Amino acid sequence: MSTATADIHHDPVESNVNYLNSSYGIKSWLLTVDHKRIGLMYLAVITFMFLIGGVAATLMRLNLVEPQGALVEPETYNKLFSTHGIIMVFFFLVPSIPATLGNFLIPIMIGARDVAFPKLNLMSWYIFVTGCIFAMIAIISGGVDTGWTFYPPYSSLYSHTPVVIMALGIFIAGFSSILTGLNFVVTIHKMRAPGMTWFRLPLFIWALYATSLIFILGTPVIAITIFLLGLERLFHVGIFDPAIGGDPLLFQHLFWFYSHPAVYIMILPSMGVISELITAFSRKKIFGYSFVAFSSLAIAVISFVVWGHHMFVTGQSVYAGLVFSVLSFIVAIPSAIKVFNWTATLYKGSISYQAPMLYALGFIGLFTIGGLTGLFLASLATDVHLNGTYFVVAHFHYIMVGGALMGYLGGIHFWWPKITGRMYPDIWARVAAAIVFIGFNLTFFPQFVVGYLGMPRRYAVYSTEFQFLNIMSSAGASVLAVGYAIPLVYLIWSMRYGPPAGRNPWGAKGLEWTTQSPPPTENFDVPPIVTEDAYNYAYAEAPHV
Amino acid sequence: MSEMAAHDAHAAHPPGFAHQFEDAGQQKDAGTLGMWAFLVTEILFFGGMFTSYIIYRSLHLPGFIIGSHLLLVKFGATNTAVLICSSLTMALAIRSAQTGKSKSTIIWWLVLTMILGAAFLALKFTFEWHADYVEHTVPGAFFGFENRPEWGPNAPYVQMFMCFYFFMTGLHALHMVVGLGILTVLVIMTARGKFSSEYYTPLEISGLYWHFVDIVWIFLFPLLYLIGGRYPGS
Amino acid sequence: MIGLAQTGLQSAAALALMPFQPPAASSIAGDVDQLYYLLSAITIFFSVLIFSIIFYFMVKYRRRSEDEIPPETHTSMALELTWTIIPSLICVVLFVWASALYVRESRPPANATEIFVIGKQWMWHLQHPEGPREINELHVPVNVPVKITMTSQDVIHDFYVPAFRVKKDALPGRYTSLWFDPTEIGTYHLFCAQYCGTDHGEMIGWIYVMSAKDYAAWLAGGEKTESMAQQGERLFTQYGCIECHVAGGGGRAPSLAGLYGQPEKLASGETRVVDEALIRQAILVPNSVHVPNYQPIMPTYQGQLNEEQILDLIAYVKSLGSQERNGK
Amino acid sequence: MSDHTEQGAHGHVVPIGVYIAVFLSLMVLTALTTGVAYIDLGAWNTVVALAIAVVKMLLVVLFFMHVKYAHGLTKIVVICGFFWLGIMITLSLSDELTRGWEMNPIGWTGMIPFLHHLLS
Repeated sequence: MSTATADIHHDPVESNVNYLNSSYGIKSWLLTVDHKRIGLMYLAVITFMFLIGGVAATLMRLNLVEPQGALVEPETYNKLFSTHGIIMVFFFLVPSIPATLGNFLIPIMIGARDVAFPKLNLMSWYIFVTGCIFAMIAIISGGVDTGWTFYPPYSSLYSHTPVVIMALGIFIAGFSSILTGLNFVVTIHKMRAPGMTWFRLPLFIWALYATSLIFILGTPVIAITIFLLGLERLFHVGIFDPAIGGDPLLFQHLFWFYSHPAVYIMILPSMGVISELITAFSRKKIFGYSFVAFSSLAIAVISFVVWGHHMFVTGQSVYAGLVFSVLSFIVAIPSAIKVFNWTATLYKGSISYQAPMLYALGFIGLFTIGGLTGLFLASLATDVHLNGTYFVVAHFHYIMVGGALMGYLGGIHFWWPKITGRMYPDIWARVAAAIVFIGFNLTFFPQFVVGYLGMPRRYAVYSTEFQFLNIMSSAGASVLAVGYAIPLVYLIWSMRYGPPAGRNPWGAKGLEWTTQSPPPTENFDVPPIVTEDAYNYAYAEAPHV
Repeated sequence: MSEMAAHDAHAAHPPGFAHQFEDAGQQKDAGTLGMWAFLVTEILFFGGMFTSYIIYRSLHLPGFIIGSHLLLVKFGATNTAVLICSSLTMALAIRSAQTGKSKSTIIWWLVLTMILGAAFLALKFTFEWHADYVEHTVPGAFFGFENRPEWGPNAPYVQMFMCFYFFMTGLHALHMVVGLGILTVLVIMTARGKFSSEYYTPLEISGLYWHFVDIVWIFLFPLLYLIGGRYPGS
Repeated sequence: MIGLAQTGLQSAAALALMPFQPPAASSIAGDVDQLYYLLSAITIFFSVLIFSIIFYFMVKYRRRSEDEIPPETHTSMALELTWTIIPSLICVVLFVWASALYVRESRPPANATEIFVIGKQWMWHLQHPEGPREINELHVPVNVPVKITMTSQDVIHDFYVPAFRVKKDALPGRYTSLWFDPTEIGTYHLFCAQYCGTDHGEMIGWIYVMSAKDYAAWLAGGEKTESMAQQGERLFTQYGCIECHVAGGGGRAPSLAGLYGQPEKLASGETRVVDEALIRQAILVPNSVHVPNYQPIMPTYQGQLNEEQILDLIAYVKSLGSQERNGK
Repeated sequence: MSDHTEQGAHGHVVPIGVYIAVFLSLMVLTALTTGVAYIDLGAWNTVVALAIAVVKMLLVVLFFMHVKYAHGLTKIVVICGFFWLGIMITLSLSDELTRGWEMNPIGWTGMIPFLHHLLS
């Protein structure tokens, strides 16, 4: 890809100094402005938050084995699903790929030394951690029971849980998102290496650019909404209070103005990762580069005008329902375009099945199902029946876990050698990918069925005829948990004992593979100059593993 | 908010150049674009409140007119004028740096801007909010609609209007306070000779922030004080 | 080992017996199911298509040697347009079909009997116009369209009957409505489908769809109660409404006879149809719907009447709708 | 190639006369908007007040904030901000102002009094 440093054949004498060992001590991490270290610091925090959210999910699934609740009281169950939702959405999925892989890779992929505002980047991490701390305080002091959606008047006037503390945590974490998005947009606009034109950018960058736009345009709205909710709760009077003419649906409008695009904050970066993985492991140029790139932007823009499909049964006007329905159908098209282009990329490729590719193929399958079931919910008449049931739960888990999380894991496995300089045992990684795929489908496919049967979500106790499917789902969840635990073990193992990876273990294209692994603090020994398009595999020399 | 400006204020030591950039032009462009992107988030942050205001106003118009008439136009108009003056002085402070005027000129304009900003807040807090408190028009448990039979059934919506008044002007005042903090930093930096006609990006992007806060007030003034009319019988 | 096999067999049996859709017991349920089948067919078709193409490519184009460099393929505009336009057309069909059905669902037939529902943490309070009140149970005759008008006393709830494929939020401070025409005699789940707090999962009930004869017997069998309209009439006198809203006109306020369902010109210049929402608004914020030719002197009844009493008054005003209208 | 050389390190120096003219216009418009509120224009009071506010905003954005002299990207960013605000307001209103429609045989024409109501 670059001419200045891309000489992967006779590896130049590898310097022993890299961003990991250039300085030592806790202070060298906590005060670092290196985007790579900040990415790793995010990785540590969100992995911790993922474990918290995962524990909550496990307890929920255990409880649902029996219709009357196998484990906990309804009150506790409500806190569990709220904790699961809030942590997974605001403290794991939203920052997952952008803050870890995005932070690590954006400057390297565009050939820059760092992001545009490194200190701001570090500050974003501290803001995020502060948000996490407030969330943890809220959980430790009993947990909130409002669901991640915080609908008033329940959350503002009726709940007896520490809503304000949790809201504050989300509010603060939101500013971290805003500043990260701002940093990325400026970085991608202003920091590209010579020769790195917009249409030579890797699609991962396009995806993160689109994501950053949503961060900037959407997050402030959830911030003000949550802020107003907090004020209403503190002062017992506020603008969503029906007693003084407030409209609870207004909260839902403002909430979903952010929270629907937030779904694309989670899935767009994953789509970017998949574009990288599919091309690297089939050694093909992406099919329809500009269609994939612009579909990311189209998704980001259209995602802002579809939020009303969350409100088809809430008493929103019929006419608004029709408008939002047609707009929701439109957002399906760019996603479909992506799936078809990825599939076409495989045509006549040279496909290998290392672990990251398994995740990528798993992603395409699960995202296809997740996306198509979205049509059921964009269609007004079926949504009336399915809204608020387990069908919705299954649909968005296919997108957020089957899609976003698979992409995240695939990306982590793909760039792990670059991040740590070491390989993990590929066979274990393949096993884990297969277990995640099987466990995931076992967990969530039954939920489509139980949803159409009419089981509402967020029920601590339920009707006995739904029990069989719930047991299936819980059984699948335990398989899924194993699938998540395995990578945690071998990835940590590999950091110390894994064999050295070399610059480019996958024979992949892209500036990040031209620098040493792990990269030096300034990313490149010589600032790169870009002379060719992304994914130019047809002109690659044979990889050197 | 202040983070952006404060960050750049810190990052930009003379020659004001940070290592990740290629040249000073790139750095300045990055800073300006960053600030504008931040102001877009601010537009949407306040936008959430403006959207709510528009919707409720269309639903509860009579109550909102009564509420609007509780506010005194003279304070609102004076404060608008004060803020416009402060925007001018801010623009002139930047211009002085741009054209290479002396440190003391820049500081003089900055301090004048701060004085005007402080005057705005003083007027807001002492004459307006305090009076509201005395007259029980602050929403909440002490909201005095029992004393105002003329509001009749609109009383809840008057309270809704006052919620908007306090949340919106409160958030605006908070931004003013942050702005004063930024200006203080700028005064110190100017005094230490950090700026020149070659390098004044922190001044410039802080100015953007200050003008933005002014724009918010330009909309708040008619929306809160004037709308519904002040003519007899309105 | 045998135990495992037995468990497996039992599971298989359970799967085979398990229904994949809830009973379809309303006039609209069959139509929603048809749309659902179409959507399922589309989902299965495209999933199978994508899965098989990927699988085929995976096998056919597997990497055969480490230094294999595949040939370049070029983007095809024709292909891109094909897979943009075909999904778009499918979406248009789905949108039109689903929306037509939704609009139908949103327009209750004129002859529907009306049931009033109040949601409160954590029970459903249902009220027949004839008087009987029910908690978490609703008895309705088969093949008679029913319109549910509902509100909530506290947080947002949601009235959901899977067998009828209908659902609507019950909101505090507002009326929402849904309707269904039960076509099958039977007992069906009623769920709250909007999270409403601790016992959300137990805010459930049953809908009993009965033959006309059984329903008449059920109505007769309960203890005698006043109809909602009668209770409303009592409140109308008790709260002094009758002193101004003099029947036959001539009072300080307009007569309410024959008003329901009619468009009414307000002093603001707006014309609105007198419906439940408007009557509720008139009781709680009178001057917002003040009509010309009268002084805006009506006091608010906010805080004096509870949701049930407001519904009774509405029922009373509606009962006046059938009477002769004697001028304003 | 990144687009960072369009403007360079030196911003456009706005003549002092322009600043003074903008400032005076803003003051006059403030007086005007206050004065108009005391005249009964019916629904037009709101329109005039908002129109004046928009003009004032444009003056500040274009001159004090130098957008008139900035390169295209800045302009796009500013327009995006207001465009997205427009999306939020329009689509929220599309629900809130059409709630009565479903049970209301007046139908689409019902929108006219709603618009009137919104502006008055």
